[in-house]
Amino acid sequence: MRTTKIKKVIAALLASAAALTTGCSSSTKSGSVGVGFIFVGTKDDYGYNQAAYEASVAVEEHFGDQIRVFRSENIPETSEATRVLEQMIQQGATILFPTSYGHLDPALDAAKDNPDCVFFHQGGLKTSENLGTYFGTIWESFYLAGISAGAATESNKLGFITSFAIPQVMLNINAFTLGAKSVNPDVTTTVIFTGDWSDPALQTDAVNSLADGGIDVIATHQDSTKTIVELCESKGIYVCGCHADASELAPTKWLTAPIWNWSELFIDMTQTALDGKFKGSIYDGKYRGGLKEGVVDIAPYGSAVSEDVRAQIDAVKQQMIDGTFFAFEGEIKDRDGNVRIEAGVRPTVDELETCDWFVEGVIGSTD
Amino acid sequence: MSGSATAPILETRDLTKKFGNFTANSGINLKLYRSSIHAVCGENGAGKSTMMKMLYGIYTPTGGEILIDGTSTKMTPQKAIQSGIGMVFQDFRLIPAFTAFENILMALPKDEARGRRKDIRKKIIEISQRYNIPVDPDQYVWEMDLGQRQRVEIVKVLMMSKTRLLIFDEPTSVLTYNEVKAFIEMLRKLRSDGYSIVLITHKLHEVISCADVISVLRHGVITDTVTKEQGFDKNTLIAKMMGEDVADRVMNYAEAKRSFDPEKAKDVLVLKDYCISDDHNRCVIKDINLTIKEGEILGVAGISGRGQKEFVETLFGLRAPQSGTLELEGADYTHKGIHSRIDAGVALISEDPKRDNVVPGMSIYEHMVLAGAPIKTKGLGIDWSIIKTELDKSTLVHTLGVPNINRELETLSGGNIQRTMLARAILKTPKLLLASYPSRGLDIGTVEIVHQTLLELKKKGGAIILISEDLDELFNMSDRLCVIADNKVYGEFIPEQTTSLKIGELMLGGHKDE
Amino acid sequence: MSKLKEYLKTLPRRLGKTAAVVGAAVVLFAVFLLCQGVNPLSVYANMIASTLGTSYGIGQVLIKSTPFILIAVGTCVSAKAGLVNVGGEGQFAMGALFSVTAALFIGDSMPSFFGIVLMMLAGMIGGAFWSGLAGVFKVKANMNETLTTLIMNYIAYQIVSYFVFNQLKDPDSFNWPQTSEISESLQLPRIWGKVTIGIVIALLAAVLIWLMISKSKWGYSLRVIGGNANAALHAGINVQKVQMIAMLISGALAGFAGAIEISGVEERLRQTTGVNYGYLGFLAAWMAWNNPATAIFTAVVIGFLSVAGNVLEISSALPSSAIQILMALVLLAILWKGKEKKSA
Amino acid sequence: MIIESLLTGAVQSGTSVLLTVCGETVTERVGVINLGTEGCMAVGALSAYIVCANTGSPWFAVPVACIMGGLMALIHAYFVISRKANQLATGLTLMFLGLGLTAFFGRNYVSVSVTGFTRVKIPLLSDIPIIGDAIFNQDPITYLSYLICPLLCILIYKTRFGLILRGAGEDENVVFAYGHDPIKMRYIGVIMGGMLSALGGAQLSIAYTHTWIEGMTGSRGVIGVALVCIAAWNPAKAFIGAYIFGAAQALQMMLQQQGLEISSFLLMMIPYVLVLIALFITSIRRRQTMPAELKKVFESVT
Repeated sequence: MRTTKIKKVIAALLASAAALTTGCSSSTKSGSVGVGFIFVGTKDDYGYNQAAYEASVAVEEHFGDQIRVFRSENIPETSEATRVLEQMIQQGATILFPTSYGHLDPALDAAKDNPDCVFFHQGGLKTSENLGTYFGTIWESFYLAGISAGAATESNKLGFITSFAIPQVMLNINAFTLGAKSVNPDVTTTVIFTGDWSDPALQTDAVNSLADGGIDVIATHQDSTKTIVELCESKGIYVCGCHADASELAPTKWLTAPIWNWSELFIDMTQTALDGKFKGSIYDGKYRGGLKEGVVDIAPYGSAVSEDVRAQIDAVKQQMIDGTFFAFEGEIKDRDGNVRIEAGVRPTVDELETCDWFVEGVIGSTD
Repeated sequence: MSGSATAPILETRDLTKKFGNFTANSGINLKLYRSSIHAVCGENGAGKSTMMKMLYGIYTPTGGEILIDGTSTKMTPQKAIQSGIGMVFQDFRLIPAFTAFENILMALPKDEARGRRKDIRKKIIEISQRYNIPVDPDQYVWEMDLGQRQRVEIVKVLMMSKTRLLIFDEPTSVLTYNEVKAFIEMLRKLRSDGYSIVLITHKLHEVISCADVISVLRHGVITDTVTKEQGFDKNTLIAKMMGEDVADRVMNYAEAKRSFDPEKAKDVLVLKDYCISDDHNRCVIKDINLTIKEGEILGVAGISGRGQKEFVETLFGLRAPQSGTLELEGADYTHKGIHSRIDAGVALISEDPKRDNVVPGMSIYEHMVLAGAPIKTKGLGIDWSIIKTELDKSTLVHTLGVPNINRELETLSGGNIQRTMLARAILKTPKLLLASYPSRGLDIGTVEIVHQTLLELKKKGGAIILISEDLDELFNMSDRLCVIADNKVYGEFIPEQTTSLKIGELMLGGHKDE
Repeated sequence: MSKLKEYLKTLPRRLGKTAAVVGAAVVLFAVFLLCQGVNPLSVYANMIASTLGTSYGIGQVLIKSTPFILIAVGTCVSAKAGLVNVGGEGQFAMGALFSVTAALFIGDSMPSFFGIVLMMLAGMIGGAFWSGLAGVFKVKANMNETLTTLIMNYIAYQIVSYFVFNQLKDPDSFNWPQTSEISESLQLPRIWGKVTIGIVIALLAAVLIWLMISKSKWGYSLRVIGGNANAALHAGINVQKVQMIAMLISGALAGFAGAIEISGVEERLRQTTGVNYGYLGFLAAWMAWNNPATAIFTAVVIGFLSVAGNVLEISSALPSSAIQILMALVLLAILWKGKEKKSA
Repeated sequence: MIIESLLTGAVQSGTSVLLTVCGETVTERVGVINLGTEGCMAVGALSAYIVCANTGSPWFAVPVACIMGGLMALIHAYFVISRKANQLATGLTLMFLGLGLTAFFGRNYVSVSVTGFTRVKIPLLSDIPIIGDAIFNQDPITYLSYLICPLLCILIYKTRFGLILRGAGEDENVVFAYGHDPIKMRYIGVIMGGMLSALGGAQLSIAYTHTWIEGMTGSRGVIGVALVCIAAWNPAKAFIGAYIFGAAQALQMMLQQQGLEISSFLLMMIPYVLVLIALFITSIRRRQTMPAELKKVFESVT
């Protein structure tokens, strides 16, 4: 008797589940186009992911009812990313933004199986039929920040706190150091890898340790740099932030920070895809936007940056926008003295973004 | 001298306890008075523990009532403590990781524990001096032997100022011959100070000298209550405890002993300059030189905790000796593992089967193949059905009264676990049996079966090392005797040529200062 | 026999109880969703529909459950020997590292079958090596295996990172820290959609282990040790040896899971491959009171929750932490049942 | 100089771990293991941060953090004591729950700044060479931790309450037989553990880094559980493991700062390898200090 009762319950449950399922799938068939974003970290990380997230909000606001936005955060750079992209596609997404470099291969897998969808991958160097990549030349901003650091230092010792020695990071360290050396040839940059993108306690340890080493300017490539900025202010160390303007946390020691401005780009990419014009557009391939396109910039200067230095940086920035100056134009040697970039050569995107070496003046392990 | 005129401190009326269909106690009527020693005697399984647990409020009776000072009371341990009932448990309620002092402090009721620690310590010393119960307050319980632990337990109960009734559960099972004497002395002193004492025991002969009242418990019922004035007759009481059938049988130990001829028998175990250390790497017994022959029983006497455990463990291979050699039938086994010793025919009856042998969740037959019955394999698996039928056919399993082999061993009583372990050890007719306290905690009937089984093994040529504190047992069973005391092995002695007094003195040799 | 009957008779009632508690957790989470302004019914329906309602979803659940099953069963083996192995995480990572190294070394040089077998073996060796270390610490230095395996997880993560950033870095991935893709001949054959034979292997392994524990002579000694190590010692069982072997098997299974993940799912090793799989597998085992058969079920539940969780996030627009909260609530509900009292 | 900064690093990054170790010590002393300290820590870190951000008072944040951590531990206590659920599995689940809840409710606080506690220099004492600055130029929660360790020792070893607490972790039957309530003692022990872990979390968020970000506890709670064994279940020894761990984290940064070009991954192993070594040293002494009821947790595996 008991079993029949249970059978009934199960049947009822199944029936209701089926009803809900059909009800739900009908709701997904609304006319709007799905746009999916996946982030490697949390969208509130006060850094890399938040920059991309804010752009996704901008996209949502710009297109309104025309689109439906799906977001998924903390997606590891493994086949999990493929799955989440595919789950989004099943929910109706046709335009997808995998926003971390490591999402590239998983996204390529998903792109292969879903030829009708368009993928915009952030930072990748591989493309496919329906997957284009975009990125910002954030190293330009790091170069500019480097100038401010080189001008500010008295000990000629700069510090750089980051997580792992990946190409993007190493490129930025090089740019930062080159920028500093352009105004102060004697500087060195000591790099500390914390093994984490946003562990505040490790960041604190790193700042303390750099301070002990007599370093008087610290730059970072981390998400959530609040801890570092605040601590630098209290320790009397100049600081370059990252991803966000945090000048109010360090009123006297703030220099500047490389920042992202993805919104315009994201809206334009989405529009291109919505219009069905992805093929052959500038985004079908490897698109790189920089200071000129407004994709990257630097945060407002802090009071610690003197008028002279501001003028100097602004001048370099203008040259970069005009294309008359290119930070990585050769000849550039690595710290072992090998010529990495021949004199007068401006390296390609691929050459730059595969950086696995440090320029002269960088102290730190390359792995 | 039995508290005549006064009202009883505690009285039970038709106390009954049932576990499911099984009646453990029924119609228990007891009256416990001031300044009297009331012994409750019975075999194991007679229902003594159940009765005592009801008195202390651990079990709730299914029938009858308990009256304290004439008022019916629903007992709980807290209530018992408040009413002045103190209990000295058989498996002491002590925390090994604590010192004696800490254990006592924890046990004291809140108002009594509030005093200054110095005063409490002083009181401990006072009590231990008054009743001659030596206790070192700062010694950790894990460092103590069973006798010392019992003394802590007793001091603990006496420390509670309300205590006026003490219940002892099998108190002498952990004590040696000489310690029992001191214990009885202490009981007398307690009685003269007005305490009421309940002794629960199966060792009738030990309490007969001091008891005021003896009740006999059999099959959960009090069959007889005799007062001192009426006069105790040991044999009648034993007969009442065990039932007529068993009491009539008299073991013939002497006959079994004659079967052993030291001249003809081969050496089984030879120890040369053997030194044994304990867990803390201290030498506990040194320079042992012993030989045990086929068909011989070597009795080892000694106060518990003098290295017997380490001695047996080293012989069995659980522990490496500090130095010296061990030979089994002429081959050097000093550094061989347990497994090869078992293969060579060594078996062990542990002093604590619950700790050393019982695997929770496993049935009796699953235990039997552990170092006992051979494992029959079927493919890669074990053929349990063959093992079960073989066990069913075994006469040994039946004579020893091993319960249904499908039951989980964990759920059996201590006595039944002991029987099962004995059956397991004897099943494959070991060449050398190490028997640690094989009859501890067993009733007379079972003890006799154990002895018979051992003697049978002896007849078949098995050598036995019998470790025991019971001098009667040792004198009856052993062909030769030795004593562990003072980090040495004394002996050997031929039982017929020595006296229990001499052995008892030797046993004490190790701690004259106490 | 009567045990089985008893088990079957009480099964519906016990399952019903669990279902009721899990239901309570689901309702609790629904309230949470409501507070966040999300319609729980549509979210739940969507979760179920897109995981159990489509063959793709079911396939994904199976794929996701595969490593959990293997790690859970491995945890059971060591637990039966009285050892708490929390090191599935590190053993998985080392298995993945060893197998990917083997795969990159083998390349196309041999027939697919042998290549895959070698790769799996390498994974098992990797996992067994890592758990074996903990086993040696336990046996030789009496170090608590729970703590050593736990700490060694972190060390394994750093080792994997080191190799991924250095020797094994893929030359074709523009210096991005990941290994090269393994050769196509070394990828596990697919049986249904994206599902590879990995799940079949995992289930087979689970059944084999279950048989081994409950039926074999070795499994018997294992259970004796787990029940009372002292008793095993007294029975002449070489406790240290059996525990060591159990630890090796346990690690080998976790390493095996790593190899299957590389060969069947990921096709390359990254820093974050399989992060948290070890802990989830451990949870699956301990929720099942280390019964390999039940552990399969709990592992699949965790696999389902992982896959359905992403749908939850996508369709509710809540942060991903909502998945973690839901998963923890459901797991607590399963745990709420506590240990079933044995009828003594 | 190097020794000074190592010491400072040890105390600074070790304090949160130290408090967790103390908390877990109390928990394990009553015979319960809580692998979920990480979750309690995270909850403590976040709730302290929220209170601090909204009221501006770190002193008000501390008790709130403790209460919230205690509530988390209460979940553990209820499951493992009253429901007899498996301790290891429940603890692990609690860790996920704590991390999930804090990530969820903390997401609006990532960009918020707080004043929190700052380092307070104690005159004279902080001038002691080498150790002065490391020990006596710290934040108030660190000073609190200097008090908590000895107080815990007194509570556990010198009071009758502590005796019964430890008794519950050694043999609950004995404790029960003398009219105490082992269940109550266990609840108290587990909740105290959660509160102390949460205090450790609060130190991390409002005293040490002045930041909230999800996952900021970074496995410190998990390591804390391992360090209890190294401290031999004695709060007086808790600082050894915790400060070694803290010093190792500082050391790893220092070596990089010194320009030592060893792979950072190998350097990041240092703290864990050191913990392993410390465990090795304490284990070979074979001291039987693990509470007996806790041993049962590891033994009753099926």
